[in-house]
Amino acid sequence: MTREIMYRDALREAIDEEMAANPLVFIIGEGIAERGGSYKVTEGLLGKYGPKRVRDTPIAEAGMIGVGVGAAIAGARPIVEILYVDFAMLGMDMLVNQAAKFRLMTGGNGRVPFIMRTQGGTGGGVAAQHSQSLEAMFYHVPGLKVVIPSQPADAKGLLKYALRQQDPVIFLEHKHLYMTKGPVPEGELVIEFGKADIKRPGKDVTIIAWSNMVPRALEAAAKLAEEGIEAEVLDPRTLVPLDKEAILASVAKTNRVVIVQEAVRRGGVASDICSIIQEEAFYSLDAPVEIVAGLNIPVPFNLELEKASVPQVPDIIAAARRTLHLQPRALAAQ
Amino acid sequence: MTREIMYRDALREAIDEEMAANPLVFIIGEGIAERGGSYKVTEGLLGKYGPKRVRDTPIAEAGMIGVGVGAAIAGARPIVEILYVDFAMLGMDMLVNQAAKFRLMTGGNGRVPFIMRTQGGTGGGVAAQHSQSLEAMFYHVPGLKVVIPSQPADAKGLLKYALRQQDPVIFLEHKHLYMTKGPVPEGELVIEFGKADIKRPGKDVTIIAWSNMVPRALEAAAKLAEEGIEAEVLDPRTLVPLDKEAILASVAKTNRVVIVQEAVRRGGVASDICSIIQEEAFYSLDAPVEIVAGLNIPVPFNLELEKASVPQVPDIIAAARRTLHLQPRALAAQ
Amino acid sequence: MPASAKRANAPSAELLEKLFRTAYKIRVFETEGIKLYRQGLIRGYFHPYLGQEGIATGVCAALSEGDIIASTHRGHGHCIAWGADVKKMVAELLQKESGYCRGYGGSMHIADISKGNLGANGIVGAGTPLGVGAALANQIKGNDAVTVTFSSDGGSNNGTFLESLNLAAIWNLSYVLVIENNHYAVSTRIEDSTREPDLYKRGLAIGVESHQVDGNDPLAVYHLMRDAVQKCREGKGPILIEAKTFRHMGHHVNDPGKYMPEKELAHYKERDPVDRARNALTEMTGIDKSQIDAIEEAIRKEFDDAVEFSKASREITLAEFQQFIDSY
Amino acid sequence: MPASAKRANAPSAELLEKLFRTAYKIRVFETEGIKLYRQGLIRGYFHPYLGQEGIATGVCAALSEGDIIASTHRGHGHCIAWGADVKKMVAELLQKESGYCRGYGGSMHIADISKGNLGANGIVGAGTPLGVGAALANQIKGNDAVTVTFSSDGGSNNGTFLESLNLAAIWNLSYVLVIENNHYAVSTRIEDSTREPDLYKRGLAIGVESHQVDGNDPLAVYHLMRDAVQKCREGKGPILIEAKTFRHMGHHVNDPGKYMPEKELAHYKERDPVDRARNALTEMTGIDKSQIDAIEEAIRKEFDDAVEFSKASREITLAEFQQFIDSY
Ligand SMILES: Cc1ncc(C[n+]2csc(CCOP(=O)(O)OP(=O)(O)O)c2C)c(N)n1
Ligand SMILES: Cc1ncc(C[n+]2csc(CCOP(=O)(O)OP(=O)(O)O)c2C)c(N)n1
Ligand SMILES: [Mg+2]
Ligand SMILES: [Mg+2]
Repeated sequence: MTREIMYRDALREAIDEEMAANPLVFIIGEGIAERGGSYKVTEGLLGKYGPKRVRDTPIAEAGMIGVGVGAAIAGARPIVEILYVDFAMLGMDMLVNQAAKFRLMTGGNGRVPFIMRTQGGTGGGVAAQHSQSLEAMFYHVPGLKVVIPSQPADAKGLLKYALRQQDPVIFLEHKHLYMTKGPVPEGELVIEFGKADIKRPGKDVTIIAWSNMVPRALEAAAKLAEEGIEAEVLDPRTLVPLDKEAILASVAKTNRVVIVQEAVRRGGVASDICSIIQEEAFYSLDAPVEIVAGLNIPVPFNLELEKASVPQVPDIIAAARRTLHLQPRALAAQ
Repeated sequence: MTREIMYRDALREAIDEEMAANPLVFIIGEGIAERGGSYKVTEGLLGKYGPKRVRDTPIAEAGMIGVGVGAAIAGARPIVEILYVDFAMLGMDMLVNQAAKFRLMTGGNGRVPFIMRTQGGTGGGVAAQHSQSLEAMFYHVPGLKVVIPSQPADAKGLLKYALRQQDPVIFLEHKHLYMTKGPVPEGELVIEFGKADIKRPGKDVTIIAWSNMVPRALEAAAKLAEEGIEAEVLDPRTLVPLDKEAILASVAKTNRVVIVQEAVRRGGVASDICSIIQEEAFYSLDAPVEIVAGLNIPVPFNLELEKASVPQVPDIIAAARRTLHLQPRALAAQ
Repeated sequence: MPASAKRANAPSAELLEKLFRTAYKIRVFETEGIKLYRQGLIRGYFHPYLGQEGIATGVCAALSEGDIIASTHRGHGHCIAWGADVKKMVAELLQKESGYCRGYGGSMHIADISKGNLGANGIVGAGTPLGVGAALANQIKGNDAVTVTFSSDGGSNNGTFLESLNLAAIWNLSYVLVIENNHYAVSTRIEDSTREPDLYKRGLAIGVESHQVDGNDPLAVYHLMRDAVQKCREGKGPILIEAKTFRHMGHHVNDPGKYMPEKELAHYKERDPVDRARNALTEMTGIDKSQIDAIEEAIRKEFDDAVEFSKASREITLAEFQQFIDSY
Repeated sequence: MPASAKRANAPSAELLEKLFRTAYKIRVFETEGIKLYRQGLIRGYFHPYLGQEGIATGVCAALSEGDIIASTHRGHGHCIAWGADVKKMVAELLQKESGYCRGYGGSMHIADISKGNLGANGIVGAGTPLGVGAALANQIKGNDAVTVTFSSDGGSNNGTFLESLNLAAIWNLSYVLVIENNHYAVSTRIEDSTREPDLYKRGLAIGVESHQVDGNDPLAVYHLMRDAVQKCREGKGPILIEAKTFRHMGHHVNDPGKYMPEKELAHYKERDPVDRARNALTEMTGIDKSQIDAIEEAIRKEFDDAVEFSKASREITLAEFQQFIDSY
């Protein structure tokens, strides 16, 4: 049986089920216990699992992340919730220099089953320090897995998988997605890392998108369909590991690609996916890969400017049309 | 008149001249005063400018960087030396959320003439936490300038320019370069950001490289010349701003590109430059852009493995030959 | 030594009026600002300073032109106490071009560099290193300016508190760190965040002169701060001041603050810093009620004018935004 | 209360011998290791623990199986005191496959997770949050294990010192933070890094029971640590111990350490922790010189064997490396 539930409830189910199954799973974060978290993901868990396994922390992101990494090294299964991905910058040393490197530095003997859950993206005028999409920062660090679900079922299945594997995971949610609904099967749901999902099949152009860009890509695809253009929307779901095979298979079919990311254009994950496609599918491309991305500027407070600084549905449509040579290339957003 | 001096001496000249010219320039770091710095860049400056402007700090990278950013906002011209770029991860919040965003958040009224000097790259078994090349981390953050000189003259001219402009600069040196020599003109030398330098002209293939990959690219180009292949070696010198025009002009001439970076392949700056080239010069490419990069793994201690994990001259030669279809494409390092 | 023991002379009428004006202006700004928020005119975060007015008021009254302040996410009060133009503040909240940050910043980022206000901050604790840096800049410049960071109980758990205050100490910077201990970080009690809720002790541990004061008493804050400023100008900085206080409502406009015990809230409301500023003014100067009314009226009018001004202002255009991007 | 006042009973001969064996083994490892370095057999960083042996020796003697340690960039001593296999340590320094980290880690990263050694660390101060995390893991598991982080004076200036020790405190973790205050961070004096060189006060400021001890006295360290461990097991953690000590040479093998005042160095060398361990053993047990010689000889042989073993070991192949990458 499949129900429609919210993204945040799907996340809670994943945590709840894994906490029930494994006494080593615990969660720490700011306001996650008593208050149930700013996005209500952890609501009710304190009552169910008690203050030993569901803990509020002071405002100390570097410490929380570091302590989480240490706990993971010592064999527990921490979930550290960081309120905004922006604040993860405070704990970068622990992520980059400890969590990601420990396995290599110990010659493979040490493992770090650590999860940092956090959320990013623009949303309603929270301005430059609360609106970033920073997946590229983690993507570049060998040893970190980067998970970025766009739909409730993915969120649940991937978080459950994360809680069973052995490497540090950066689990990136999106502030706009928490209250979106989607079908989630009842019962056990575990989704392996590295498996892209075709959110809509098509043959004319491949649109690669993740997180909150997936609903926008789907909306664009629906509009394109009205013009007779069948866009395939591919959601990698995990950026590390990346399902290169699925991407290349789609490109082999469509010969045209649009990559959509909310993160700023310069040095984003889209660029890297583009580089892989041009490296491995150069001769099957009928047009340059189009990247639709955030502008190279911090996100402004003003709502109109905020909107202008990240990809909107018409931007995706225009890019898709360009790959089909139906629209001249304008200066790309960069 | 032009002399041959070492990279580290060129850096010191830049700091010395600007400190002499501007009483607001000062430098803080670990062991930079009494001891003259781990790489001797700041030797002699304490004696010349005194302990007010040349200060040793405790081991507190986040604090040092934050204090530097604050000093810049308040109108001074700090240079904060961070011993290894790896340690800059401790100060990422101050770089990403403060330095880079301040100008935007203040509507353009606030400026942050802050410089973080640091060094990266592999070198002699210093292992995973002291060997990273992290330019991509800064490159992705709008508001940060990223400067990465490969030769003494560039180091001097760019550092002097950095000390006169208004934005936060991440100034990335390389542990292998400090003792390399090169011609540096006597007297005033200021190099504007955003101007690539052709380190060797050629017409058959463009090799884009920076930092310690430039000497390797030049060595590769010399060997390729023996086979009759004329490689053009382009050093962007600053990654932000990036001299797109120079890159596209070179590509228009050669129709073939190799990008070399010491940083890990996944999500590196090379991917982004590749994405720009394929976006803007798609129809002039005769072969896929080749990326020669570090392996997607932390750098091991073992010297043979360390060497294997970053690009060597033969890797660059092979990639260039592949763009000329003189060598079959092997699995790229990724 | 308690602040009171140091009072060299009785407060002047001028000072008392200034304290009241400032505290009341903050009160009006926040109370009316919340209404604008509820009308949908303000978006994003809005963290009211209601209940904490005594601190910004007392601290800034002890500062002079040329001094510098750095603030928190709860920054309106500091901004006003530091003499900001209410018009430009409201315009910023309404994302208008005439705002302090031309609508790019919003509540959490209002700054006025030209006047030495380094701004509010969305990263809890970040104002401490930034403020220490500004103090360092002043030492490099060789002037006697004092820099103050307003921080929070939460902010003192950010590691840069230790790192940067320690730098201020070893360099004897002219710097005052004011910790507004309002007992909560959102819904988390200070007692759940540390075993030692007297936060000034963290300064003592690294050799920094540190004090505690009733943050709801603007005059006490002023006197302690005046001494701190003087010491700083004499090269005896840095100094830490922990000011105990309490919010009058939830963490932000949309937080009902149910976790705040009613009795405790009542206790602090009885010690309302705006009332205390008003009472001090009337009791110590004998000023009459009509004069107080006139002051209040003028301040309310100033706010109303600011709203009108802001509503009439335009927003940044996309073309201007593009220009900004091109220069970034 | 000074550690001595708590000594319930005189140290056993077994303990005294253990202390001496450990301290001497570290001394040999470092002295001989430096020779290998100078022969070019070891590359990268090598930070000798010479002069600080008393701390690791005393601390680890008070721990039991199941306990956990986390260490610093100067980690050989902790590793040995925690019972590491010298063979695998030397092999690691020689970048061999038979090393603790199969040659991937080197001096700054030797770890043995299976035995509860979370490893050395190239980031000064990083062991503190990692150790607190391990203590948290033990609390979650519900066992009574104690976790110890060896840290340094320099490490106590990293902000995570405050952040993570505070977490350990509010959660009453079974955790001991041992600060080895050797008065220097490379060439920078502790007095130039803080106004308050008694670092244990930083623990007091956040409500953590904190002590100071002569780090060159292995027995004093042991007794203090024994009490700390007991308190931790009773749920009265965390505890901070500052152990004062001094290096016998420069920061790393290639640092001549000229900045260390001769007189001060001589003072500490007179209080050599290895000599003190040896003297304690001979004086308190009456063991004769030949027995001491036999112990020393056996330890030296163990090291020589380790070198032989390591030299004969192979390095990781590129194919194995590729496999590792594919799984990473
Ligand atoms: C580094 C960081 N972590 C978390 C947050 C989210 N946050 C915003 S305000 C706040 C509570 C702040 O409490 P406190 O510092 O005591 O200041 P107060 O709100 O009481 O004035 C939190 C957790 C943030 N803005 N920055
Ligand atoms: C975060 C960080 N900053 C700087 C360094 C470079 N470094 C390595 S050891 C050292 C000095 C350490 O002094 P201390 O912490 O007192 O330990 P000790 O060497 O005295 O044992 C420094 C600065 C580092 N490894 N990590
Ligand atoms: Mg608070
Ligand atoms: Mg030391």
